[in-house]
Amino acid sequence: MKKILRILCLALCVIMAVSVCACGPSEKKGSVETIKIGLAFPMSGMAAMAGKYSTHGADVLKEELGGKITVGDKEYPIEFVVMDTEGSEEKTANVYQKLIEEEKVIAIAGPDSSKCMLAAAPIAQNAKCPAITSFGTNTAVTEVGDYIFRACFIDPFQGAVAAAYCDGQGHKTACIMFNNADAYSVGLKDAFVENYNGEVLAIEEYSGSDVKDYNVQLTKLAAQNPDVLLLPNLNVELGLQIQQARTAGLNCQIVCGDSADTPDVAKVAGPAIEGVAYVSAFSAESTDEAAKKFVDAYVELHPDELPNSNAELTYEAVKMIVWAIQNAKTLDRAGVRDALAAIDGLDLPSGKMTMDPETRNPIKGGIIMQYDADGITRYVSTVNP
Amino acid sequence: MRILEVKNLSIQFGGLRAVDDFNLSLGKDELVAIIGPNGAGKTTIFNMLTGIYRPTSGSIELEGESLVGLKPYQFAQRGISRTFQNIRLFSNASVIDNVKMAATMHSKDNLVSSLLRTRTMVKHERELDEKVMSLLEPLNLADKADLLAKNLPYGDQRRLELARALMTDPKILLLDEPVAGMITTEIEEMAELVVRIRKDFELSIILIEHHMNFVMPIADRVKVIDFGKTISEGTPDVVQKDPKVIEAYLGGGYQNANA
Amino acid sequence: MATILQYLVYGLQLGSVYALLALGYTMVYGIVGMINTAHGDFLMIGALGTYFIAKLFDSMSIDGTYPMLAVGCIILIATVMTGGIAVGVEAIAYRPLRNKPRMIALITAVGVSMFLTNFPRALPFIGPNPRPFPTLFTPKTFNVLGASITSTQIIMIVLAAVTMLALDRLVAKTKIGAQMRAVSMDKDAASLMGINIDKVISITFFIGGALAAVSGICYASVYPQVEVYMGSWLGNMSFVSAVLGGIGDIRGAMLGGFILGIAQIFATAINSTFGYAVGFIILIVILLVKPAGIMGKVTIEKV
Amino acid sequence: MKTTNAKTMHPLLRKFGPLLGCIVFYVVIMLLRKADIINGYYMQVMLFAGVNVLMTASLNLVNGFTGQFCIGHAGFMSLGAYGAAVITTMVFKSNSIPEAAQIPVFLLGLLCGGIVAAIVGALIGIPSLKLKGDYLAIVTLAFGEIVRALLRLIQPIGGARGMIGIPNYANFFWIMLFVVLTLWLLRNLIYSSYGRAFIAIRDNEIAADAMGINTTKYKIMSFCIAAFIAGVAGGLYAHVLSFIQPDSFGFVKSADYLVYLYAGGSGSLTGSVVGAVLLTILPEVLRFLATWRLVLYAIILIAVMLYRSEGLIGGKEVPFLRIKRSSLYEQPLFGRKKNGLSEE
Repeated sequence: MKKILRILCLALCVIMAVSVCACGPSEKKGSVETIKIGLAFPMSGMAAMAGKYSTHGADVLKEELGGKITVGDKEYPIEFVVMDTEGSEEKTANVYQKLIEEEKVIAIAGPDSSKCMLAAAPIAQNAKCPAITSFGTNTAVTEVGDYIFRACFIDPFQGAVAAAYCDGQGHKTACIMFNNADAYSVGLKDAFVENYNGEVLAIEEYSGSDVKDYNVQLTKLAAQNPDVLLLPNLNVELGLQIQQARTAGLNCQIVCGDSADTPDVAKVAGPAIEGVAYVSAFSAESTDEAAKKFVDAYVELHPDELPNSNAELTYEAVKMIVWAIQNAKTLDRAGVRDALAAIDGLDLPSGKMTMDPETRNPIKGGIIMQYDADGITRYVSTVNP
Repeated sequence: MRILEVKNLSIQFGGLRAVDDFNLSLGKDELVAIIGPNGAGKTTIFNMLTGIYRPTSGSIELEGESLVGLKPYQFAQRGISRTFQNIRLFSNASVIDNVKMAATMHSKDNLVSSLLRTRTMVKHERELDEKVMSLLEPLNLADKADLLAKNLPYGDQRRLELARALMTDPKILLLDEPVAGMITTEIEEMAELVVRIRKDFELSIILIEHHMNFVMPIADRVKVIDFGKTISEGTPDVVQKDPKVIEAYLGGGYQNANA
Repeated sequence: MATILQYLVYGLQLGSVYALLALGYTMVYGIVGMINTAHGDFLMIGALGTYFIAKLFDSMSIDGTYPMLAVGCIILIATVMTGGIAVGVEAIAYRPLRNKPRMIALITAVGVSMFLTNFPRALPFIGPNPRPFPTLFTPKTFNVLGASITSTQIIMIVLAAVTMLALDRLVAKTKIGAQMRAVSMDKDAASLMGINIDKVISITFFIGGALAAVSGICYASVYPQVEVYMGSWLGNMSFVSAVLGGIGDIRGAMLGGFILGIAQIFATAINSTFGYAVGFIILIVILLVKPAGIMGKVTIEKV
Repeated sequence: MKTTNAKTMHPLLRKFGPLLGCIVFYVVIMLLRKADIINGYYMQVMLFAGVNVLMTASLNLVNGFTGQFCIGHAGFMSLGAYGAAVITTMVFKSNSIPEAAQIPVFLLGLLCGGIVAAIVGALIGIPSLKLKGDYLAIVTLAFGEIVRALLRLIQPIGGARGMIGIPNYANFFWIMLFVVLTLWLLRNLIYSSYGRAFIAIRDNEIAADAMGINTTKYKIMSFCIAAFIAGVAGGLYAHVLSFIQPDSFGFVKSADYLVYLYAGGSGSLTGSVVGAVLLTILPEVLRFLATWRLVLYAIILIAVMLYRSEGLIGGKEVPFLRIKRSSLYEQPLFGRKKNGLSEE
């Protein structure tokens, strides 16, 4: 009996300690208020790599700002509050609540996946806190409400870009292998099938990214001998898929979504990466001033790696928030939201960006990039379907 | 009317005929002992009489109803209850719960009343508690009702098994070596207990035992099994004098024990 | 015909990974009686370890491949290291729970698994990035009746069979094998017979860990990508294989692994949409027909 | 100490004390929420903790009390979540029904979710007649995976994209109501002839059979009830998060519940509550560790299992979650100590 009581007391203490910790910072008062921006990304779990690149991308902006932000003629300290979503919807919802209610952030960037964003977006919407998903490509994300924005393409657009590119190259027949467990993959596949003018010869599926054996599906597709193979899949899978596709005798053009824009894909795929094209909004070798500056700053901070699309989109998302804070009429969440919706011609690494105030999706053109034999990406064409 | 009629009961494991042509006709209130050397097939007979093994051939009829092919719990529900040679208690439950668990099939409460713990259900529980306690009292277990079964001393565990078997309200009680591992005084106590139970509950009892000084005074009839076959049968006196039995099993052992 | 044969090769390839991993799983289960859910993570440690050791040997690499001697050294070091980690994990996390209900050890193993994946993930120089696995052998491709099979695949399949036979012999014929069998039957009695239980169990874990490392190297040789989460699901699949074959049975583990691999590949080949689910349905059906696994015998509890 | 209190307590107080406690707890929480001392974040963690308590307690019924080995419990949860969400978002469009009808629709959804899960639970119970231990575990694992794989393929409910726009009905009141109700019902069940049958099967199946307990029936019943509760918990989960997708209910989630169950102490409802609540809160408390968070969580988990291997609350129950036997003995049913006489 005593023991039970002791344990219950302990539990109570833990809960109390949490509450005290939590109440601490929110009661802090000061003459100059720190502006906080929340970053919700998966630092652990299967999607940890996306989280790593994302936070590294945000680091670039942090370095740029030097801890200060000037609004009007007043200088405020700025802080990025990073929290781990584990790539789980439940945890993302908790992170959003914590950032909004406890950290009192002015806006949130992330998470990177649609599924997590779909769980978190209603929270941000109810609390009237602007949130930008970096890589949540599902159309439904921004439809949750007027406080939800995105920095990336939507699935239908990306699929349409890929389809237009394939048509433009004169590819008459296509095959698709996609991950039926992943919303991004399904979304791209659907949009491609809808927009593609050629003939889709065969579609093969697999479930989950647990055991990376795609030999059977690819062998079956190779028998179709298509002009182009679409692999709208996750970056942890793509490297092996490209390799296995080549081994299975699929020597046609391979087209992927923007998830292929990750140096690790090229590393894993090795020589097989040559000629793989993907949809992108950004290229690391772009000569555009903003892009070059970003890549240089990134490499300086993280000398061992090159930025990928996660890093770039997170940088853009946070940059949008910073710009919105600077240009908001009132320095509160509603003001930031209005400013975000009014973004017009903001200079970002991927080019000048305008926010569609109706859909809260960025209006940007699609670029097709291609890997060369050394795994370096080259600009191919700009596609606007 | 014989309560249990077992005819030509046989079971085969692979090539081994573990029990061959076993016959038993048990009268009301009769106490039959089955004796035989280790591995003779005695427990196998019990396992067939309680549905754990399905006999290869033969019939088991309880008050005219054939039981072959039924599940063990159906044997128990029809009135054949048993104890186990290697004690099988519900070791993480208390003594009283062990006995209450055996009353599950007589429970009058349905799922809804149990979930809601209705007044009637509480009343039934209380009656059950009283019934169990009145059963534990004569078995000297009443003051240990709340101990966990696994913490009981060996003799108490044996008696608890007995209490549990009685709680199913059996017509026939099968006792599998009830005094194995006990010392002389305990054996005498157990013999008294078995006699008393038989009288109080008006039970027919079949028991397996090695201890002749336990079996002989209380059994009405004795059947001797060796290699699955019945080699002798009759009242204790007759069996004791049967030369085949003395040769096969009793040998010097019994005479020593008797001396 | 050629296609079916080709699928069979893929099935054997996947199956041999399951089988190699399941061998260690089933051995630990058979002797210690615990479900080591962290077993799949030993595979990851073996593969990741190989990657980093190969990096150290990089100066010896010519055209991205290593001389045979270097390959031998790399594999040996990685295998011994993983075996050592397995022994360490057993000593720290499992040994104190040896006489506790086995579910307790299972939950501890879940904790160990979580630690083994998250610790390297949090280390800055490892992190969550997938890495290309170095080419240890340059595979030769053979053509058999229209199906292509590489030397790596042949090595893996043969390795799984040879390992199975070696383990079977080890347990059946050697002195340490006799001790293992004694420990698996009754730890207390084995201890009374003068067997050093700790030592026997440590050796078992060493073998299990080393086998996991070997299967990790094999897996990464045919699916050349290493990352910290690569073992989580493979561990589950090897548990499934071991159970399918009759857990605790060495020959069963290999059989289970191959059957599972082939079943998954063929289910996918027939219909890739439902392939994943059908693989599991086959599993349930087999278990309903053979309730103690393919090689396992239904033990009738003595009453 | 405690027992004398209980004896001197007024019988009405003893009977309704726990209920009163719950109401007081609820009122206090809601007042603190109003005062914003408890913010939305704590509220949400508490909601998830409540759902996890339901899941762990129901898993306890199968694994802890009936002694079966289910490692695919999240499968039942997903069925309940989808069942309930389909009712509230597709059958009755939540935003087009009058407010007064929302709650009945929500409850109907939970009921349907529970029933769907229970039916499948009965189907899973059937192999348990033939399979034991690890073999049964593998079947439940496979079942969880099959459910997940099939949910991904059903396009009307969103397929892999998941279901969005599920109304946010499950507030603290409902979660707390269901937790209290479920714990009360489970307690009643465990201390009835049904519960005794479950425990008998766990402790010794052969003896249970020989004592006239239809083990088949009770095992299926145990799976069924647990699946029903898990289904309701899934329905609540869906209406807390307002978004569900098949992959949330994978093996990782099932493993979480196993961890909650055994770290709390199997065979004890108190243990389920403590395990689920503490281990839901722990990762949140450790947030300051950033990337090292789950490393420390793993170490804490291992340490708990090493130092309290019977679970935090192994084999004990708090007074409200156990029922004392008539009046003769004031002892816990599955307790360890008796006055003076200690464990041997």
